[in-house]
Amino acid sequence: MPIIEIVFYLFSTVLVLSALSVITVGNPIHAVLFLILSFFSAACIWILLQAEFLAITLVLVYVGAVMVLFLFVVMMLDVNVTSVKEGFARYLPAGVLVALAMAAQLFLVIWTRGMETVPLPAAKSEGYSHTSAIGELLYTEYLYAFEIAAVLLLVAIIAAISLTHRRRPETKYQDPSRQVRVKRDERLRVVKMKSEGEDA
Amino acid sequence: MTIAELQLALPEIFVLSMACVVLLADLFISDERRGLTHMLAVITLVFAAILSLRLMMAPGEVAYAFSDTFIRDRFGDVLKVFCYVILIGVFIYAKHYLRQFDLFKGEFYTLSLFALLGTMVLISASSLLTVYLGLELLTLASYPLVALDRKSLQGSEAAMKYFVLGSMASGFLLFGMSLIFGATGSLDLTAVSAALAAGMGESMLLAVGLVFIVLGIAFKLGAVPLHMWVPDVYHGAPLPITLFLSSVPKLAAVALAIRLLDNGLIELHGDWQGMLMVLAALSMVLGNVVAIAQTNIKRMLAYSTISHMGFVLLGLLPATQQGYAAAMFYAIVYAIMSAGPFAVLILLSNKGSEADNLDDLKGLAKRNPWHALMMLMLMFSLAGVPVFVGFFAKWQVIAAALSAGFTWLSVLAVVTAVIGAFYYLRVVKLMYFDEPEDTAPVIAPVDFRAVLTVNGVAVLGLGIFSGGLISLCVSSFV
Amino acid sequence: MLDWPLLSLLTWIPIAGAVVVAALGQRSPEMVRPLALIVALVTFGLSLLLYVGFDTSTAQMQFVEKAVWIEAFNIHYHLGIDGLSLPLILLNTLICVLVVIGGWRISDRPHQYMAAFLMLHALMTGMFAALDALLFYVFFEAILIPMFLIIGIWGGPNRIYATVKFFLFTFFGSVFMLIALLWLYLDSGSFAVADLHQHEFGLVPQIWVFLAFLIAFAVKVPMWPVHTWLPDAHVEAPTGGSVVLAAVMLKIGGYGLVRFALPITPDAAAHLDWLVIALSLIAIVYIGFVALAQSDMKKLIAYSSISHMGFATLGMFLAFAIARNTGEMTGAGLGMSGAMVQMVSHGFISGAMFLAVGVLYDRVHSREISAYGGVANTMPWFAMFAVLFFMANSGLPGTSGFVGEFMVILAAFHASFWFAFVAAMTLILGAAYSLWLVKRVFYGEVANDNVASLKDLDAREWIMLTVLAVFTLGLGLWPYPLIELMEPSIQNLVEHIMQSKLG
Amino acid sequence: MLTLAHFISLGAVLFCIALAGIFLNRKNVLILLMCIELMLLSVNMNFIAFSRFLDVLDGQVFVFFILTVAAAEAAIGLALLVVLFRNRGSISVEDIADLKG
Amino acid sequence: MSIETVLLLIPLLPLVGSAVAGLLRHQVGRAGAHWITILAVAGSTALSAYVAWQVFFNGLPTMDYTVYTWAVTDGITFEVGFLVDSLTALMMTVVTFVSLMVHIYTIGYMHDDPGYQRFFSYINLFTFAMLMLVMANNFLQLFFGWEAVGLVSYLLIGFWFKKETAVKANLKAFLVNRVGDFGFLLGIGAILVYMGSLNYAEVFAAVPAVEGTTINLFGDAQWSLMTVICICLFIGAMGKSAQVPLHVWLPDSMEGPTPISALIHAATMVTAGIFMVARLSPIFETSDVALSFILVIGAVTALFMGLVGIVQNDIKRVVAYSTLSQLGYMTVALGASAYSVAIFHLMTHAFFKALLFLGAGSVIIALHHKQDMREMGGLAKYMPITAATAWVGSLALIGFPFFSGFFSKDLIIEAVHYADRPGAGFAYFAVMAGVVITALYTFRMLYLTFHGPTRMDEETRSHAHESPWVVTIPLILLAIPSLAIGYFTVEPLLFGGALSDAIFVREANDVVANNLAAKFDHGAMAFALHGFMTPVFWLAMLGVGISTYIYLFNPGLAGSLKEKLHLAWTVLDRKYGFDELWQKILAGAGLSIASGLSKGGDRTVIDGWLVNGSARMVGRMSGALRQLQSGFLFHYAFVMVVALVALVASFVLLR
Repeated sequence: MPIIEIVFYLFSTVLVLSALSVITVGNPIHAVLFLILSFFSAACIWILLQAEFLAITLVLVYVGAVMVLFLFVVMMLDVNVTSVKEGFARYLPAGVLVALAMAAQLFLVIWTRGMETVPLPAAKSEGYSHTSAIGELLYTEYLYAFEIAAVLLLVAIIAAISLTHRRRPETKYQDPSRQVRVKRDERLRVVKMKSEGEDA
Repeated sequence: MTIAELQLALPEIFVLSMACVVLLADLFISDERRGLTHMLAVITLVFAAILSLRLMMAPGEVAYAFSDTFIRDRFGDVLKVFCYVILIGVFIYAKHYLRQFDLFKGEFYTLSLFALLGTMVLISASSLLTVYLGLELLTLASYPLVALDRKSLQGSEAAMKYFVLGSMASGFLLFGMSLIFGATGSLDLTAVSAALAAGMGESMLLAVGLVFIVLGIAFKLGAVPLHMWVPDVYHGAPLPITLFLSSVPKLAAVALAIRLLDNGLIELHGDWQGMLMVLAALSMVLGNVVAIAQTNIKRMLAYSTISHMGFVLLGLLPATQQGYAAAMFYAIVYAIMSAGPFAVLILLSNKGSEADNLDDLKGLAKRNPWHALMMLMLMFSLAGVPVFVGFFAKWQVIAAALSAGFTWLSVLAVVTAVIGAFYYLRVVKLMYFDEPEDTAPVIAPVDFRAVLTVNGVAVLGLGIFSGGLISLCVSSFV
Repeated sequence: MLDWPLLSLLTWIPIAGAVVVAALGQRSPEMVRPLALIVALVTFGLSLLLYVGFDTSTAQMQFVEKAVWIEAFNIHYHLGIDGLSLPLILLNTLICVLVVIGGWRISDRPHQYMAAFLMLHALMTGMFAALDALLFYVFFEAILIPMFLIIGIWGGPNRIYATVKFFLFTFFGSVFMLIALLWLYLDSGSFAVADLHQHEFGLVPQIWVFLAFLIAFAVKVPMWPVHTWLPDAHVEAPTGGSVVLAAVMLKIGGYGLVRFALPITPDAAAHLDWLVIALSLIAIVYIGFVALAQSDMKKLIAYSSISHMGFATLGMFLAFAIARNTGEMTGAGLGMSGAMVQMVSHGFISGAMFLAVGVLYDRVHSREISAYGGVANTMPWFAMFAVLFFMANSGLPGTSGFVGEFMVILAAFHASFWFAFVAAMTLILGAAYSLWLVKRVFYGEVANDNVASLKDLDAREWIMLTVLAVFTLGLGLWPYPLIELMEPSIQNLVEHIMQSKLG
Repeated sequence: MLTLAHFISLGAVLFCIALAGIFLNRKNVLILLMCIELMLLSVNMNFIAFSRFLDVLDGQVFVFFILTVAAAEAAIGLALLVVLFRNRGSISVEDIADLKG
Repeated sequence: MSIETVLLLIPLLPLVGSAVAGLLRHQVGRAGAHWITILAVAGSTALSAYVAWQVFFNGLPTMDYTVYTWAVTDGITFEVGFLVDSLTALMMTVVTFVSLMVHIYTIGYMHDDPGYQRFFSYINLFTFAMLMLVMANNFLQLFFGWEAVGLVSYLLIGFWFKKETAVKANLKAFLVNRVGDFGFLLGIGAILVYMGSLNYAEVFAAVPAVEGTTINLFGDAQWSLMTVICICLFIGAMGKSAQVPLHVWLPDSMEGPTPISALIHAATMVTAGIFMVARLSPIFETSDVALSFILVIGAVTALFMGLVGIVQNDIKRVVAYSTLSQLGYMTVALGASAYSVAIFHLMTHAFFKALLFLGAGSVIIALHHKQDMREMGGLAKYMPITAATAWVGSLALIGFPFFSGFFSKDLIIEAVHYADRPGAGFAYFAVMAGVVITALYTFRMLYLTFHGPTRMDEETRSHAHESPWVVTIPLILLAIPSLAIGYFTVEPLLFGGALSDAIFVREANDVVANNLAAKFDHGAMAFALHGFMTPVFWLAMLGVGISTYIYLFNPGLAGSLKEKLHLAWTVLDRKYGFDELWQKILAGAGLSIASGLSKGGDRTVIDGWLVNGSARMVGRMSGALRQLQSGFLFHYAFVMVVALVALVASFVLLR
């Protein structure tokens, strides 16, 4: 079979597996790494689809920035590794069932309604650059959208700052208004935990 | 892009630049003089309103810009104007609260203004892309607002739930868009609907895509079964934010629905009508029934919102101009009606503790007859009792549903309305028939009182003279 | 002078008055009562102008006012009266005056009390005058709000339950009418009552529309079995509230039937008249018995109201049965006017009886029959009035209570001997529960210290009871003027409902 | 040979995995955020595939914007996460259930 | 003064008097009250006399005219109007005269009663109502008067409203009357429906047209319309005129003051039923079935109520039961189509029974409101006038020749004798037996009260004396007609055709003209003398003898007889258990139905299950659905996804 298909199947297998492990592995750090892997393989598949620009962007922006941000947060919060998998199995059947149902239906649509017959179009001619094509679109047709995207990022900045920026992080200070405002359920938090007796 | 195109987008541009101005200015304003930010924001809205009114499109007039990703029509303009006006009220209500809970920070105003901008973009979006971006702008600005009080457990929990579910919903929406795009090969709504009209695209694929899109819309509206974020977010968010969420975003959601379903997917009307029917029925029933069991008034109002959104869906069902007008009318009226109760709650929350329990309303009629009267009118309006405007909203959407032949649905609607009346009456009962627990008189700043009065009188005035608003909405869809 | 927009004035003057009174209450409480009284009197005076200027020779709408309200839906602010609505409006304005006088002693938030009542009466006037279906509905529903507050704020111990029950019951009924009206609008393109009267549509939709109307108005009347809100509401409501409720609000249901259900869906009515007739007869007998078992005066009177309103509904629907059984129309009009007269007279009598109970309640603060006995010893004049009104309630000839029942029973005989037979049971039942109450409350030895210390009527109560007594007797001895007022409209109505719309 | 269906199915599978991830995860909100990223990825996959097979470039443009938005979303999401953690010292999904009923 | 004015004044005078005396009771004072009212009644008495004189002697033609239009609807005209003919005139005179007597008498009887003015107001009002009744020219007004007199009787029986027995009695009276009115109203309804009018004249004119009509009430059994109408109407009469089984209220009504027992429950109101039937003779004449019914009912009443009278000890009750039995006689006469005789007896009875009641009242005054005959006796020597008048009354009652009662009663018996319709035989026996009974209880009363040993305690006897003149005058004035009126009026009234303009009798039924006239061709004197030979007379004498033997010569016998005939005595003493029937069974059943419907129907089913039940159900639903909102993010997400899957499925799988 042609190389292109091998590549496709290879990477899509990796993609799917890594995606699966993202949601199954216990350790968030591993999860992030798997996510990176899946993004990477996705990028490769996109290149098959002649979306080089996006592929690169994906790797740069995501693997380079966003995922690092994720990692950073994980490290910062250092949630205990073991607890993550608890109770996973209990809900597995139902979850899997629904997910499979979803997938099955989508497949039914995808594989019976003509899509399976559409072949991969011929590659673009030599010297054709998607990057410039996209660039053109971006700065002509979708300029308006482009501006909005800019605003969006601005909002994200503001939001992130306003949420996390603390004036004097190191000093501990009281907040009277909050003490007054404290509610019953804030005073006391009920936590489920094993009793001494039965441990195993 | 030409100057003419920019002129079409003038309100958006104005709001954007002012938002940035507010953002910058706020950096240099000390906490004591935060009032300036407030003033600035309000002024922004006032001028934006004037602007939109001046540029208001005539009935039937439509203009596109930015290679058809942007649309200006009367519907959009009217909706925008109401967004500004309502937001002014929200700001003034909010100030009182923010001061007391020392949350009086610039972010509130900048973020709300950006959310407004998102709404505006959404309202005049004419391409799947702009729809998505507007929506995201709105939601991304709202998430941090919900967590405005960073130290509040409930606030952060609500924000996180809102965020996760919201992103999921936009994921749905996007997936649907991708399928639609795949079927029609275009992002431009007009082009999409043209393509569909031309019989392009495989029906099943479209249908599945439609399902995803409708669910995305349903989430924004907060319609059952995608409503579950609503009570928690309303409950967890600080009062002014709840107030905000129940006002502008609802208008945005209606715009979203109309833009996508009517401008874009009208050809699939047969498919989405059935879905909306189910959603409407579920929302009206569940919203009204569950609200009865609530003791926390914010949650109660959240559920009432759900039911009201069910009514809005009734208006969308028939996909007729009259129906859209009804839905639009309902949404606007709802935004106005729902603002008042939160305002009264803000009024009752004194330094430190939010008044979000039903019992906090006890004997309000004795503590402050005037505000009690306003609340009374708002409650009866929400319950859909004449002469208040809520009634006129209800009968219009019901008429719409009837005209589309959904008799049983209309019957269900009115029955749930009766059930719903019960918990609104309970509020009146608490205010008027019960004795107050603390008899301290309730006092509010002048501007607050003024707005609340306007708000209360509006539901009466708009009811008695509902002709104007109705014809305004009708004229938006010719 | 008669080119004033009288109906609008009648509707809006009290509303304006209510606003002023409510506003005034804070600053100068002493002004509240006189002002309210003036407003009520002015309104009553104006309503008399209606009577003067009314042309009794025609069934046409008179004093018509029309202005566009919601042009998008072709809805108008459209007022006008005919022989069916005028008497009820007069009744309403009169009762308004009495209620204001009756509420003179209210101490808790009197300004809101007066305002609520003025508002209530204004809305009812508007409702009786409305010629646009949606306008009618707006008034019809809006009435609930002041009443809800009146019972809820100034009511008895169990007022919350009562008032919520009252509100939801009525609300539940009326929403179906809303759907019916909207359906009619979509079908006929108009909300104007006149157009709907002429609008022709098929039997099946007619039946649905009719049932919708029936639910709405049956709750108001109230007809068995949707009557249980009434006793509770009456028992808990303050005296004024009970008076209005019995005297005017119950008439809304009957009025609605003759204004909407019958003329708009005559064929459905003809198909389902058996239902209404059966319910009415059940009401007359069943409720009569239930009234007999009451130990609470207000409850007893409330039940007697239900039973008497049974005559109103019976009389309205006899026309069809007559036409079917005899093939001719004689007696149809008799039943109809009997029904209308019954409604008006019941307004006076029940109002008077509730006032009477109020007189006792103000003094002893109990509505239990067992708390009284031998009242006639200490309050002879009051006893005289009471006996008069309870006799009227039991349909004594010479009092208004007789007229309506007499006519309806005669008409019932036209339809069937057995209708008349069952209806006539009220002669016995009505007398039984009315006079048994009189015996237990007014006759016998002085029962207890409360009764022993009773003071007889004061001037205020004298006025109220005398006015009502005059009307009760006057209407009983000479109903001619009233019937003359209604006759053309009634004949017109009967002819209208006898023409099938199925074509 | 490869057809459109292959790529779309890939997207679909990713989508379902993401969904499953969201409602299976009980312990760690962070995973939820990742699942959302996955979901967006699947959508991107669709868009790119479509735009390739239909030979319409707009799809790719859309993906470009989705990536932008996703980045912003991630930022805000993580910020919220931090706030949440500061308030409760835990990011376990089961623990954030004060608001209910 | 035109005759219309006169006729209008006759009822209005008492009405005004009543209003003044009642509403201005404090202003006019006691004397004022009785003067005003008495003058009013005197006025209308005089005017009635004038009218009667015009009618009987100046041949005033029958007047039938409308006073005012009550209502016009649906083509029917309801009017208030007067019909004045011989019958009306006669009744007016009797009513007003007896009423006047009672008014005067009352001054004495109610002398120290706190409700003095109220009483006069009431009896004046009664006079008005009764006059409206007898003067009516249509059924509406008839019914008005009918109920109005019922109202006043209600008020007057309960006049001493402190007395529990009194207020029980008046409630009972009103309700039992309502049962009658129930039938009466249905009759009126039938008349309006089938004859299209309520005006006597028009109705009578319409009778022949509908005579053959039949209606079916149950299934398809055809009933003669006229029979139904007549029986319905007569049920009304049974209520008012206390015919078995609707008689139970009359004895109890004796709880009221004696003057009204005389006026209302003996002389006038209770005879309204008789009057009504006579007035409507054209209708009743059309139904032999109805007449037989009337005949039998009357006979039963006449005989069995008389029997009860024997065992009564309360003097007023004896008179009351005698009234019942006399009403029975009148009814029998009606049943025999001898309407004029019935009216004749009505008149004579009005006088002598009023006399007897007032006499009894006089005795009661003397004994300070003791009414038990066992504590009387030998009163004749203390109160001669009363005793004498009582004798007159009694002789009239037993129908002793030449006394007014003789003529009327004898003729009734004769009429029944000649009547040939089902039940006549029984009726004849009943009335004959009744004669004995009447004599028996009448003289028992006389002896126990006025003669034989006195059984009063000392201080009562010490106060026993003749009543004041206001009491005795009426007695005397009533004694005169009781003695003589029969003799003078029997011929003109019955055979002179004085009533013929008012009463219609079918040729075949007309016993008066066909048979009695023959026995009467020698005039009243001869008839009276012949009366001594008739079996009726000897039967009466038999009764007199028995009671004389028992109660005058060996009083012990009564007791021993009571022992011997214990069963019979109990039955009579318990009044055949009619009271129990009404109170325990019917009223009791009604009340239990009432509470059953109230508790079971209204409170449990409708309110409990339907109304509050649905509210509860919604509440439960609310609580249950609420649990869905678990607060867990993954649940929410799960729901969203499930919704997604479901909707997609609805397209993918269901298409």
